[in-house]
Amino acid sequence: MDNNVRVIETKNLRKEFNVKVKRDDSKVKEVATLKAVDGINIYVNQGETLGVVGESGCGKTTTAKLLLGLHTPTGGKILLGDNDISHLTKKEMKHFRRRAQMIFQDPYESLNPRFKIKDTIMEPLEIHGIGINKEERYQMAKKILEESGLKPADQFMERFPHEMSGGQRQRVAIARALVLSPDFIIADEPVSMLDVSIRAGILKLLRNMITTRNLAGIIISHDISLIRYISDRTAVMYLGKVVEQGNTEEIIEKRYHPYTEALLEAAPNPDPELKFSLKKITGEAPNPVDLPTGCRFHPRCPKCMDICKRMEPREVDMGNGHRVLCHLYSEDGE
Amino acid sequence: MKNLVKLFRKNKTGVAGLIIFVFFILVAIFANQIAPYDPMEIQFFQDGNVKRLLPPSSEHLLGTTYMGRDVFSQMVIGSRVAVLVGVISAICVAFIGTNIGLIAGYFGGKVDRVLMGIVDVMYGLPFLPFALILVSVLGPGVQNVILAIVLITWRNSSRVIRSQVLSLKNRTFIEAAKLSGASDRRILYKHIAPNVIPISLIYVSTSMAAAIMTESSISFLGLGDPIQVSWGRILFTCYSSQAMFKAPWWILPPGIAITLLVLSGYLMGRAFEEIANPKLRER
Amino acid sequence: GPKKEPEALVENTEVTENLDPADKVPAINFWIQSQTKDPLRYESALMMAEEWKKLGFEIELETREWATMSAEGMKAHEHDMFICKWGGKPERVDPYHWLYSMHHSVNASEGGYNVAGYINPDYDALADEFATNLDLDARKAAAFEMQSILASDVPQPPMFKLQLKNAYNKAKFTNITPGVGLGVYSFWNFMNITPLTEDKILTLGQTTDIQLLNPLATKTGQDIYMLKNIYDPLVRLDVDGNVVKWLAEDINEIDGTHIEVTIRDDFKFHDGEPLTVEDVKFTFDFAKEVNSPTYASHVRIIESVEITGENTVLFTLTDTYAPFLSNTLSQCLILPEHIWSQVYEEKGAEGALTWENSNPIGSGPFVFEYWRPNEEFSLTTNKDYFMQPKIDGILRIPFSQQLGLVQALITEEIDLTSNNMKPIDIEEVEKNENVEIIELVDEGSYILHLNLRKEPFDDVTIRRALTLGIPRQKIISVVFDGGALKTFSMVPESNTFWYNPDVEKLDYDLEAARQELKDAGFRWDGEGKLYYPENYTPQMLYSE
Amino acid sequence: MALLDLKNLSIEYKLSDGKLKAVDDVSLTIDNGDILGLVGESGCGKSTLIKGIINLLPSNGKVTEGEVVFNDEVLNKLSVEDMRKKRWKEISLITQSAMNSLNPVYKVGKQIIEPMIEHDKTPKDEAMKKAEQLFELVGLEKGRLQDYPHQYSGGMKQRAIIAMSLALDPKLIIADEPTTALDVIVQSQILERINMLLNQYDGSMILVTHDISVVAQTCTKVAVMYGGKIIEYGDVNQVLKRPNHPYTMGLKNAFPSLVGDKKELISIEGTPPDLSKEIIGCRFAERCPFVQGKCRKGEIKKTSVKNGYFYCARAEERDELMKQADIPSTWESN
Amino acid sequence: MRLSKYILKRLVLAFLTLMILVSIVFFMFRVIPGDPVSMFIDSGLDQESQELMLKLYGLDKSLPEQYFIYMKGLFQGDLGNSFTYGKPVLDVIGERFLNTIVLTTTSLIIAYSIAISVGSFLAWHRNSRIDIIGTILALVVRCAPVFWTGMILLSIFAFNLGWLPLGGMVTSGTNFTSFFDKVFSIDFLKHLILPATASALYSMATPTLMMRTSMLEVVKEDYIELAYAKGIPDKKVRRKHAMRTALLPVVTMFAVAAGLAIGGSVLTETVFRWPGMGREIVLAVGSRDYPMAQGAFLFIGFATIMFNLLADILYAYLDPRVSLD
Ligand SMILES: Nc1ncnc2c1ncn2[C@@H]1O[C@H](COP(=O)(O)OP(=O)(O)OP(=O)(O)O)[C@@H](O)[C@H]1O
Ligand SMILES: Nc1ncnc2c1ncn2[C@@H]1O[C@H](COP(=O)(O)OP(=O)(O)OP(=O)(O)O)[C@@H](O)[C@H]1O
Ligand SMILES: [Mg+2]
Ligand SMILES: [Mg+2]
Ligand code: NI
Repeated sequence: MDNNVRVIETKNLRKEFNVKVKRDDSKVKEVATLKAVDGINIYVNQGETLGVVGESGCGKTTTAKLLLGLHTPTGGKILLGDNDISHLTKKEMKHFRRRAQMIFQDPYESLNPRFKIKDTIMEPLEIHGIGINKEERYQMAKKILEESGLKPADQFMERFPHEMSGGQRQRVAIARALVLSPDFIIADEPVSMLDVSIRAGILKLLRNMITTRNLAGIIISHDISLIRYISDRTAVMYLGKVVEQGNTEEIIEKRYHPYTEALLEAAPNPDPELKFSLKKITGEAPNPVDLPTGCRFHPRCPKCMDICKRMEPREVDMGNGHRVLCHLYSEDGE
Repeated sequence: MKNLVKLFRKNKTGVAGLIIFVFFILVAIFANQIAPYDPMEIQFFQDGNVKRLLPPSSEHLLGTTYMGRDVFSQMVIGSRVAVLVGVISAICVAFIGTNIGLIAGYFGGKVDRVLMGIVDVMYGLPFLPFALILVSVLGPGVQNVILAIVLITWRNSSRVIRSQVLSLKNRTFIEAAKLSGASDRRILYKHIAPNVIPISLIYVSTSMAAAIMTESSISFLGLGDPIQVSWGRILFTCYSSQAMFKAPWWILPPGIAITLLVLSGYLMGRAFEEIANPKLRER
Repeated sequence: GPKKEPEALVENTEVTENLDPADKVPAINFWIQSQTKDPLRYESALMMAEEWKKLGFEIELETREWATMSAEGMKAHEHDMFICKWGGKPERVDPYHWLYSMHHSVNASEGGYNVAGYINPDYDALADEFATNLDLDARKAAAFEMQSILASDVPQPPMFKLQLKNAYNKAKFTNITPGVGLGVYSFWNFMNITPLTEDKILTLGQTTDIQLLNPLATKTGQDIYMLKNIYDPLVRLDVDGNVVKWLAEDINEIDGTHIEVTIRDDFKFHDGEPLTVEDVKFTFDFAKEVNSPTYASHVRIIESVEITGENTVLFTLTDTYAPFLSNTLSQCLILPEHIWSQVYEEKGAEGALTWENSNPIGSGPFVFEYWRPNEEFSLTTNKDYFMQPKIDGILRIPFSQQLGLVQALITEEIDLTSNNMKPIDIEEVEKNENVEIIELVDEGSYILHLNLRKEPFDDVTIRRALTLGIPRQKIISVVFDGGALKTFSMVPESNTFWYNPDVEKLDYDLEAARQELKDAGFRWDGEGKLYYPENYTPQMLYSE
Repeated sequence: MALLDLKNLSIEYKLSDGKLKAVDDVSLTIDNGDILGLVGESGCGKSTLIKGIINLLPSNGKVTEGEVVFNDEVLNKLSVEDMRKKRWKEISLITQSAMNSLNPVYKVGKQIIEPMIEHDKTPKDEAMKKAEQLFELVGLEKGRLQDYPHQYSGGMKQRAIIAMSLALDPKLIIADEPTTALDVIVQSQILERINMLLNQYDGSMILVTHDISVVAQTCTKVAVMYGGKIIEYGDVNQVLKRPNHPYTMGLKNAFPSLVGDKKELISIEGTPPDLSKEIIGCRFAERCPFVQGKCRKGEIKKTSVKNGYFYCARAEERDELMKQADIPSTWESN
Repeated sequence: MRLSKYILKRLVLAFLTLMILVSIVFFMFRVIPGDPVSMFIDSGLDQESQELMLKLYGLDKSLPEQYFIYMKGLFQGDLGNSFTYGKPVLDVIGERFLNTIVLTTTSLIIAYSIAISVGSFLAWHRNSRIDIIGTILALVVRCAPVFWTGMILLSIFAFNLGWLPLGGMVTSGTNFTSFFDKVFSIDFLKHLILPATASALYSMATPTLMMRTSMLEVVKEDYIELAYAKGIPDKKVRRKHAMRTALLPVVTMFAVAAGLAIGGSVLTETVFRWPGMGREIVLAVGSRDYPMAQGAFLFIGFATIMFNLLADILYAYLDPRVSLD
């Protein structure tokens, strides 16, 4: 296993949405620009999992969709191997589809309610003309379902999604994502809608699939404690920016960025003896339409300095690929 | 589909609507066999006098008109126009509306703006007056009435279908299909369309009701085809002859029939609405 | 069962085998009118079609709205056949309209009154004689001859005349004097009707309202009837349609194209200004000047109007026009120059035509008081008039529907109506025994318009067969509820002077029709459909 | 004397084709100052139970057995009007998803003073003053009282509802999943606020959640609910440190933790029982790795422990089971 | 301000829409066979008179020219002259429009006040027998053609019982000094009862069902549960929380329905011979009185569009969540 083959990498990736917002008491909406993803640089290597954490609305899903070509970037590059995939023709796009797949958050939403399970799984094969006939595709679908833990597969092939539990559906979703043998997959909050008692099963399955098939994986979650269990590397996002990224255990241990620290401290622990001791991080994340000046975390930052209000920080490498976006660590900081 | 049938069967009023509808369809199909007389034939007594305004009797189940025509036969034959207008316009409206809604909603952008611009203008059109002018332009006749109805009413369904498509196209299973490499066409017609069918069906049923109502209104205003017997025209004839006040057997049946058939459309529409919108189901 | 296919009377016809399909008499496209305007025409058409099918004609019924039918048929002459009802109007008492306008070949082109496209040089000669000869007897002779020709040639057979039933309150008014063409709304009735009670205002009920009071641009009969009470023409037609001098004191027909008229000097406009020859000359000049659509057909013939004396004017015509007095002078109402010239100055020609004339000033026996659209129209008696009506004024009320009007008769809210009372109305009206029904024969008639420009109507046998196939009696009793008369001549029977009682009467007789067809060599196939004779050549007379 | 005493409470819903026993023979006591955490998977009957307490069940729901004793009064025997007077005054209920609990067409302030006016006939301006104090207490600016709910963020709405629940100084506050929809940071802020307030008031609380981490951080007592029954009940430390019921054991190991070694997470495969069908024996049997024949027979006896109880057929072997439960492979599906 | 900008934008759009509408109607009329004067041939308007008449109404000009003239007039507030009435269309329509407005507002107010209370009542007693019967009744009433209901009302109350007049707006022959004098007279009210009832019956069903549905939806909302939890009495919950919110779509519907009702007045006005705009359209179409029909269309279209705009603005003001865009 070669850990250093980059499968996918972004360079200053940006995505802006034009949204209609309502300000003050006005009854009429205005058009504004929302910087959902604002210049991020992340990468994933073969056989490796990158965890992406952050609060709701920080741009995790947007990043995922950018990587998969579901959104067109406003700026920056996405490199799959050596190819920039940010602007593909229709045909190239279809080809690209085989290489990148996604698992969505809501297992109740991600399967077409009017498709049987077999239809759902066989559809990608049919579109890409894989397998010589229906029968062969059926067998392929059966195999991948069993691999995904739905045994015996025959029992599930003819079912409709509403006849299955959430965990089972999520397995179907994984099977569908993998049936095309992609190079990398992204799982966007794959377990947040599921009961805690069955989460581990799904996560393990994902992890196994990534390692055994030697894929590049990105797993998105808002729960940092969960990320710890599945990802090799972690990127912490805040309002469209990756504020800290690096080896997962190292991030948990070192927690350079004040936001990472807050996130880690706020996470509750199942052990009643370890009550949380929240450093005073105040308020909530601001509306991404009205971003604060300078460092976008500064209004909530307990360690906020003057410069933070004026200037956007630059990324600083703390060694071992651990990078932080904070004035505390930049040379021009103090 | 099986689900649909099952859900429909659970809906008592929906089934009632279906029964009424099927009843009228059967009447329309076998109209010639059921109607005892030619609806336009003037009936005479032995002595050569016209059977004007006879109350119901065993010979004339619903009595006769001022011109001595058999009301029952007119009712039976008239069902053909109602059913024809209803069914054909409903299908056309749903077909056009659904497709326009699908296309506008799915492709968005300029296509959407143009199509919805047209719809907006259409919404400014006062329905009945415009239908009147259209029929005037096209000339009286069932096919023209249908055309007029279709030309105007597709606006309703297309707008709703569009908004439905807008929300559907952001549903994750559509994104998943996109990720599988599915083409726009495939997504539109294999993934999205089946999901708007219940809504289309609402419009099939309610457009049917609306079309029947419109046809009878246009006929009532005297712009229907006078050669074709229709319920609206029976009422028109009844209204224009001073006799309407004296012959309840003449005035009541067409109204009741229109009401029932229109009602059947709405009842079925409601059933589909409940299927399309599970939130309503518990009611 | 209802599947009643129109059975052609195969039993009575000889069937010819192996007919050439090309010989088949083309199907006839019968425009029937949607019921909105006049259900009677529609019902009649259905019954006629039934009978014609029995003769072997193929009839396709096609529905038109009245406006469409009028434009495409009456005006553009694109029809096969349709039914129209022509109104009886006082200026049609002289049968110029019926006999000349409607049948002379000069009127056969698009827009002309010869809707049928009837072209008959013999007839044209008679018509010219009728139009230009000033000798009444000569004209009458021509008219009789023309009626005979039309009744046998049937280019557009007249079929029915309505028997109008009007109602008035006999307890309140007496001395009803219906006039030809106008019935109870004739000028003479308003002059003669006599109140029996203290209520001396005659209240009229009608289901339509007055539309426009501008005599130059009005187009509906109702408006004109009322304007005739406010304004005066030079001559008026009496109850029988004869010309009587009115504003004119003396008329000197110098020759066919020169007529000198002396006017009375005791006429005053309602604003006190005297009516002079200047006003007379002005009226005719003005109508031409502004292109008044209402006056146009009357003043077209006039070349000039000159004032030749204190009270005399000389009309010079472009051509001899026999009905000049009865059609032109009786219809042109004299307008006050001092008012209309001012309007002209301010608004120009078009402005004068679209001017509302909301307070019409005339010289007639009744003075305009007020008009509130949809509510009331009121006239009072002109106390200065040389001849005094017996009533103090006229109040005209528009009703929204016949039934309302009927009830107003019963409650004595109205005294008189010219609306036709149907049997079902009469049943109601009889609730008040003061309401009296008067019967009148409508001067207008229902005419079946054929188009002689097209096959098969170019063939006189076909036309006669069709005419013989009209079940007149049945239609009258079923459709008209008995309220109509058969008519065979273009000139109404009631017009005793002009009517020729001896015309051929092609009344319903299928046997005769079949016989005539057979005699002419027409043939029938096994289904009873009609075929042309062998080697038949069309007889198109018409060419534009 | 307990503040609230639930005695053998059972609640059923009438369905179009039968019935659904959502709460089955539940007994609990809450004393002054207690914070009870009610945990369980989705659909296990948590919300039903608390609605049963203040008689707020939907029209097809009914308490079929048992009593709710509050301050020596049997609540489920009270008339509708008497019950109404108790609501909010003595027990306030923060319903699930505060996001939608505020009426969108009224200003928040108006909604907060509504119960004060209704129950205590407090004059409006006085009530408004109180509302301002409450807002301060939960960390909201008082100016925001004049805003409409849609102008609030999720966290702010939650705070506003908490402020509202305190309006009449109730003896018991019931909060149904008050933080589920929120981000961790906001969640920790709010939980802290609740803790602080309860300390000040000496009030009692029932906190409904599916997250035992939250319970561990906030509560003094915990009741673990499964399939309509409370299968284990006791002090937080006791239950979470040394669980007695296999389900609790599993659940504890299913939660990721940021602290300590990275243990393998376990997953309890399978789905909870269908409550509309009759259940014989232990309702966890289907998913329990320790299931034996006796688990599926007859009624499972209640085993009382200090300050609590649990229901397990293999109660005596609990130490042995716990050891096994800590080994992940135990939970892997057969 | 921003709202005014929004309204301005909508007005511009409305204006464009109207122009398109008018153009469509303009050209449609010219396509219909028949012109306003050919109808008078039989009553004596001969060819020359017809041509003069056409010229008088500007119909002898080419189509684009006519269109240009009409549009130019439109911008100067001149809708042309009615062929039938021989006076400016505006003069005739103004009054007809008021008549229509009086009828539709009355019937809508009746309809909506009944609908709101009945609808919420039914929802509150959902699935009870009264709810089922009420719902079905509402559906049936909605499906009955308004002209038929009208005919039956006339037959019963006007003809057979004789309590109310047979149609029209005032008793023929009564005089009123002003429009308001007329509208507030007993006679007028008597004439108003039947048409208002007929169209109220017809327009009542939709809001009733809508109110019921809306209420049922609202009743499931969490804030209703919270209101109960707060100890608010049932009646207050229904009135202050449920009805207030449930009303929103219904009130919006009112504005839309008003626009629709004006267009739909054709039937009621025909049956009851109410001298309003709808009846005028039928007459004008029949007599090919283009300027009149175009004018009436313009008015109705204008009303429809304005009511739609009103509905949007109203909704945004009643529901603080909604904003305009
Ligand atoms: N299609 C879109 N149009 C407009 N704005 C969007 C769109 N998609 C996302 N956004 C906005 O972009 C920002 C980032 O959204 P995104 O869904 O990526 O966040 P997230 O981190 O995935 O949040 P969550 O945890 O809630 O899923 C949000 O403010 C969101 O409102
Ligand atoms: N009104 C109702 N009618 C019928 N069944 C109901 C009703 N409300 C809830 N249920 C059923 O009762 C059971 C318990 O529901 P409840 O809402 O109490 O669960 P919960 O523990 O609160 O779940 P969650 O964590 O999802 O809120 C579920 O199976 C649910 O489907
Ligand atoms: Mg997301
Ligand atoms: Mg719950
Ligand atoms: Ni900083």
